[in-house]
Amino acid sequence: MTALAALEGMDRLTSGEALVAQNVAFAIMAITMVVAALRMVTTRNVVHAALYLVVVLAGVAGQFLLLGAEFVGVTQVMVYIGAIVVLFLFGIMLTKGSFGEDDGVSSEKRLMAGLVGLLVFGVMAAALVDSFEDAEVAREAPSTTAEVSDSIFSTYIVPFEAVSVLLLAALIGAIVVARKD
Amino acid sequence: MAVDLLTLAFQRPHIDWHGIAPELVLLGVGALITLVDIVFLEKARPITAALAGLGLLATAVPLLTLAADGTDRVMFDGAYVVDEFSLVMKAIFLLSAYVVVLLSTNYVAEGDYWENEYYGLLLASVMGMVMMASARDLVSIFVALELLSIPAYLMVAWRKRDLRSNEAGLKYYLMGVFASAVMLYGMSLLYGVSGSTMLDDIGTAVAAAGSSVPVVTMAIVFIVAGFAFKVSAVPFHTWAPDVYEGAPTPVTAFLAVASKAAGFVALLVLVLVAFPSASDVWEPLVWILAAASMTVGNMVALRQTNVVRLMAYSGIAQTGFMIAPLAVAGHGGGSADQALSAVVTYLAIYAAMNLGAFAVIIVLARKTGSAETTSFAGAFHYAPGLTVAMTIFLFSLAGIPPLGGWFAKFEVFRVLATAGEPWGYVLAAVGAVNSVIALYYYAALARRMWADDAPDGDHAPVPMTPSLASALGICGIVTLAFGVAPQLVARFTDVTLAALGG
Amino acid sequence: MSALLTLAASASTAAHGAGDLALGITEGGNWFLRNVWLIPLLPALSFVAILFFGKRMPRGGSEIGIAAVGIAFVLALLTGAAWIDHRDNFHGEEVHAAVVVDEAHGAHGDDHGDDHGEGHGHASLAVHQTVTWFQTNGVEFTVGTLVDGPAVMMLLVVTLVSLLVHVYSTDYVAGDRRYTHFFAFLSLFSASMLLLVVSENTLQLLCAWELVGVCSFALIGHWWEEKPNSDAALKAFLTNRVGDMGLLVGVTILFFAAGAALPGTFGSFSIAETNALANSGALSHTALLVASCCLMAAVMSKSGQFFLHTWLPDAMAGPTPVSALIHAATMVVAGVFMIARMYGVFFEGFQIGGSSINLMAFIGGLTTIVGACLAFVQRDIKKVLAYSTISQLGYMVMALGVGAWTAAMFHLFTHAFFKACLFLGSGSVSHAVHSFDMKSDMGGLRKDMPHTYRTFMIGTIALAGLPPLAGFWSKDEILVGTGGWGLMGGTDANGAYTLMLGMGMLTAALTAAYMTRCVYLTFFGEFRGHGHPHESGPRITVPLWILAFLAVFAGFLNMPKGFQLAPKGLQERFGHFVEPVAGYFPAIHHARPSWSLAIVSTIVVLCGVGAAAWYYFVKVEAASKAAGTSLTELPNGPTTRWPLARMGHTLLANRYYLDHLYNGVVADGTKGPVARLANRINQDVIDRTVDLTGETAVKAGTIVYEKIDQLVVDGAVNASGRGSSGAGEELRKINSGKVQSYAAILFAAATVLAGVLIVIV
Amino acid sequence: MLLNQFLLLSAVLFSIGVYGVLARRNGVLVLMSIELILNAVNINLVAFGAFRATVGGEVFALFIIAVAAAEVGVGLAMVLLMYRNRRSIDLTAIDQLRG
Repeated sequence: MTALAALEGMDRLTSGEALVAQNVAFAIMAITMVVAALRMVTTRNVVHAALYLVVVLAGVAGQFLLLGAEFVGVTQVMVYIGAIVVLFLFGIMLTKGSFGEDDGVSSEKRLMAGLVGLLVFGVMAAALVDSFEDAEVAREAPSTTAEVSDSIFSTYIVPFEAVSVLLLAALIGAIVVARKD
Repeated sequence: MAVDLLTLAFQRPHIDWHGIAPELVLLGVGALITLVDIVFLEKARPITAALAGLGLLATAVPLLTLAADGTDRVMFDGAYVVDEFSLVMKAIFLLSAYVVVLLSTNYVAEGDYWENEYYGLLLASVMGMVMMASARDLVSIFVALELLSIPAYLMVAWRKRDLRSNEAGLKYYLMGVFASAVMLYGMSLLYGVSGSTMLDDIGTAVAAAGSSVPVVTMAIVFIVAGFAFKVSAVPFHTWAPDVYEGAPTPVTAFLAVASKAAGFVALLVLVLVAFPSASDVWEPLVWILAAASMTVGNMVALRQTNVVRLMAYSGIAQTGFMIAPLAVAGHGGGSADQALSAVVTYLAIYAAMNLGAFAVIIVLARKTGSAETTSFAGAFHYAPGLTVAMTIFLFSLAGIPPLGGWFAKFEVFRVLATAGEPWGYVLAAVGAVNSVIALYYYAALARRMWADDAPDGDHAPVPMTPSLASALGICGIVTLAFGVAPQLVARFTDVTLAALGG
Repeated sequence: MSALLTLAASASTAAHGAGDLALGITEGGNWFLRNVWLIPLLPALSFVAILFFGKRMPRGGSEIGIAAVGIAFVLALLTGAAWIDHRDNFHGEEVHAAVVVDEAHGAHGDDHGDDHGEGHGHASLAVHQTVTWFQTNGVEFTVGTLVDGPAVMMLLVVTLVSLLVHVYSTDYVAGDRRYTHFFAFLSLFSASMLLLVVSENTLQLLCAWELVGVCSFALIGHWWEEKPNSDAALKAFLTNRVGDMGLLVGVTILFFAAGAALPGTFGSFSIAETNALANSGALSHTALLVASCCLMAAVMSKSGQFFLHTWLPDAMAGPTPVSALIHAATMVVAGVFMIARMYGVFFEGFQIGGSSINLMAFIGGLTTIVGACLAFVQRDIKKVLAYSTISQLGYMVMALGVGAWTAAMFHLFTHAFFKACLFLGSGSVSHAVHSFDMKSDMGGLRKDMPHTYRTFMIGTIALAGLPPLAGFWSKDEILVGTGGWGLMGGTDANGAYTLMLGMGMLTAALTAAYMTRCVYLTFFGEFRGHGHPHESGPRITVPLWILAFLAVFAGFLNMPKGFQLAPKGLQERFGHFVEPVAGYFPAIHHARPSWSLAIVSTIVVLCGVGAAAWYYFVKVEAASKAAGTSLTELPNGPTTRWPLARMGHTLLANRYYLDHLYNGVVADGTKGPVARLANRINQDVIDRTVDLTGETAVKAGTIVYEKIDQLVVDGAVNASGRGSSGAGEELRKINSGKVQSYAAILFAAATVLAGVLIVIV
Repeated sequence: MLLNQFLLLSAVLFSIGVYGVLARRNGVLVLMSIELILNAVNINLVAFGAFRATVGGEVFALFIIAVAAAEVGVGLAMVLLMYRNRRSIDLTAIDQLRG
């Protein structure tokens, strides 16, 4: 059951209630994500950071569902939260002791990072607001998994096959590099 | 739901097997090497290099048949295109990769590094490049970029016990991922503007949107920045010297030539197919990158004491030259075609002369165990042939006729001068000044090899192997031939992009 | 380009219709003229052969080089004979090019041949042969040969001097560890220069030009074990590169300028076409001026014109035969030859015919004086000759700048012989004394080395320009050509370049003076070096005598018209055969020779010789005798500040000597008050004047040398190097090694660029 | 829903990711910050996909997820290699190669 399916019967996606509900959902998730992301990049505890990352990733999956991209949302949960975060946790455990819990960052460096971050956001926000003003996301129906897969296996067949080579190469290479010998 | 499935019944895409034959052959060779490795383990080591080299040459066979066939093939709704341009670029990738295999053969075997996997990764990376040459949609370009980059990150760190190699690998990886993140953000905006990932559609949408849409500008800048990283253009060049220095030298050669060429392919295709109408954005952008790359690259190269770092900064400066024609490619009248063939010409010649220089560096560093310029001193006394070869490559890089590099620079200047734009002239002037500066450090290195005394008076002959000798031979002959008879290269590089409609 | 030529070639010779330009070239001609490419090919092949087989040959490859250059010389002779026949008797088809007709200039080009009519007979069609080199984007690039008077003259000079240098070198560098390598590059050097001389288009010229530069790099740095040598080689190379960029830009400008005037193509490298277009007025004056300035930069670096000349004296670090080759026949005259080749462009670009000063004439004039002053203060015999070359090249450039084309070429021709003779002579001397330092290691060599001494003296007199040796005729022609001498028949030149005449006169005096000094220090006085010098072997002296012979007689090839002592048939033979009378050559005026100028200039030279001789042969000699050792200058001489105490003594010594002179020469002859008066004038006026002049000249020379030459010019070259390298040091700090700083640069740069472009687009 | 609300959210995440990448010394944390950036891109793509009603954006996002997995694997391998050789994953400490 997805969030969108729950709204079925409410005159698809354009009815007033649906919009309010969606916007509320968006706001809650967005605020959670931003706070979690900020905590992630500032917390001193590496494991906590990984957990905050999970929150952000889950929020992203939620946004995908809100946008009607069910398959991507599910993949997001499975790949990111199921696999990648676990990889990170392994990484944290294997490198434990190098930092302990403290990631002391000089204020100078933080200032530089902050300024660059603000600069990036400023330019992006200015461009986006100027270009898309108050365009609405008005999707008639959520995309189906069938559409996505059809297009992967026809138009995008070459990159799809290439990704398989890529994963294999990354796997082999990562093993060689990471193993003890 | 059943009804839905019926209406959406999957249509098996038409596949032009001939068109993707090079990729398939390469895939087959890669799989073969992996299998040989799994089955024979250590016993396979002596043959993998040969296998990889032969595989690369075998891949050139379908390229020849495709070239003989001569038709432009547009596949998968326009996502994948085989045209003159892509064939020539694929040939450049395969040949440079072949030379890199020749350079690697002894290096990897003697260093006791993981050998079978090394060639597997190399082939995977080449596959990404070959794919890049044909990719005409954002997803394919992105995947090709990652396919060529990720194995390269790993190969840079291949000397596992060496801290410098580790450091280089990590830096390259991080910078590469940051750059592709920036590029992806730009791609997402392009998709948002056009609703399609196909470059053709994007081109139409960008033209329709007009040039003053801020997101389009930002998308172009971010995408160009992502590939400017790949080609190591200033200010996205910072990684190059460190990575070049730390990486195993054959991998450095690979990055400096093949990987850079792949970045240029993507840059050319994107700029000329996806945003031809937004030239008021990318022309100044490319202008800045070109002028900055030439100047910064050369200035810093003057101060280098390590030959590999020197080559890195020289490569940055060369990037400036290569990218320069694009700065005047956007005002119709065949200017795009002219710029395209100038860049391809430069890439082909650059591949030969730069690989040649790296070949000499590898051979000499094998003896001296160091890549400091001082350790190259007096090479003439114990390796006169190598010194002559290096001098040829260095002077070719400097652009002295009648060596190949001269024709490359000539084409660039020609494009800049015929554009009839004041900024083109200014860029040509910047280039001219820079080519004078550049000669200083090239000639200084050559002089050191000819004139100085060998450190510790060590005049023992240099160990040479057949593979290194053939690599040197190939590069030397090509460098000379392209300079003396430029029509050889001009015939092949007078290409057009199928999607350009030219 | 050549497609155009062939297309236009079908037009008949008579067709001078609108939009049709006679180029003054023909595709026909004698076999030797059409196949002149063999001449550069031979030494080029010899280069390869020596590299590959030289070490295995009994004489280390030198025999290959000599054979190749020897055959090339014979071919050049045959080509010369063929040209003499062709010049007067060829009646083949002339090639025309179609041009874009411009109302303002259209007809201008056609009346061209008429200016030439006087004295030269009918037009001399250059023999033009091309093959396609490569084609790119619709432009066809050709290689080929353009054989005309100057080309044939240069072929002869280069092959002859090169042959002699080859022979000479077999002795001079005998036993050198890179003997074979030396001959290989000598061959390549000759081949490059020969290629340059016969180049049909500017691109080919550019390639040959670069090749010459690379070869000189290899040869100047031949003994690279010593750091100054390899530094000198690099300096030569880099300074030349500065000029090369000028050449590149100039050639490019001309390429497009010609393209605009020729229909159906966007550029032309053809020398004949470019010149013919420039002459016809079809090219914009601005383009020609800018191109001329760029090309001038190339000439300044290659031909050692002030202020890009500093590499040339340093280049003396190379083996002496190479210096001879560089200075007499190859490298440095390449710049002068290039001006002569592209004269149509320069003539229009600098408006040589008419104005009274232009960049080329001024630079030439300045260089000629600066070079001569600097030659005064050198200790190293080769450096004297090097600065002398700079000065003489300045003469040639000045001559070209004032429109005296033939005079410049003639001076190039004669200079090649006497300068080669002098260089090889200095080599012979240094061979004997193992040094180039005149002051500490030479002196009195005339007894030990009679052949070298005599040939060196001949070279010196020729260089100084005393009649009837070669230098006199060519120098005199240049002075006449300035058009600044209106007295008793002066003349009809392209303008009134009085300033240039003055510069030329001054240089004539200076040249005579410094050469006298050089001869004195080397061959007179007592030997100051170590060991017992003796004469060099025949492989060195025979080339010296051949060159000395030419230094004496080469001048007669172009005796001025109206010179009553010579048969009419011998007057202006050189000018007749060398100067083109064709569409690609501008209509220049020829100054009338003037007896009065010849006499005045000879007197000026004699004054220069006299002043220096007085100082060295008279005063220094006497001081030496007094001191009991061989001095090289007066102990209280102009270069040293004399302390008060010694002043009296020196004064006495001087007076003593002058008294002696007076008694022997003047007083004994005249006696009485006249003699007394003469004595007073002698002591008080002439002596002081000589001293003062000498002092001033040397001081000025030293100041120029130390303050300007070494400090400013060299300093500027070095400082620009240091400057860019300092900037490099700063930029280098960007690469701090911290990956996150790199990342910050990446993100910030991308965003800032995006932001800026969003705002400005 | 406004398109821009998603895009701005994505921009915020992107910038926070940039901050993390630049400020954190711990290699693993930098890798995590990269994931923030990539997710920001994915939000963009999916939002545009919904806006334009084409599947391209979603497909692109899927590819990015797959490639990100490979990238993280490689990145962690590199960090582990560094950890093994120098017992530290402090990115500010690696500056042997410079100039």
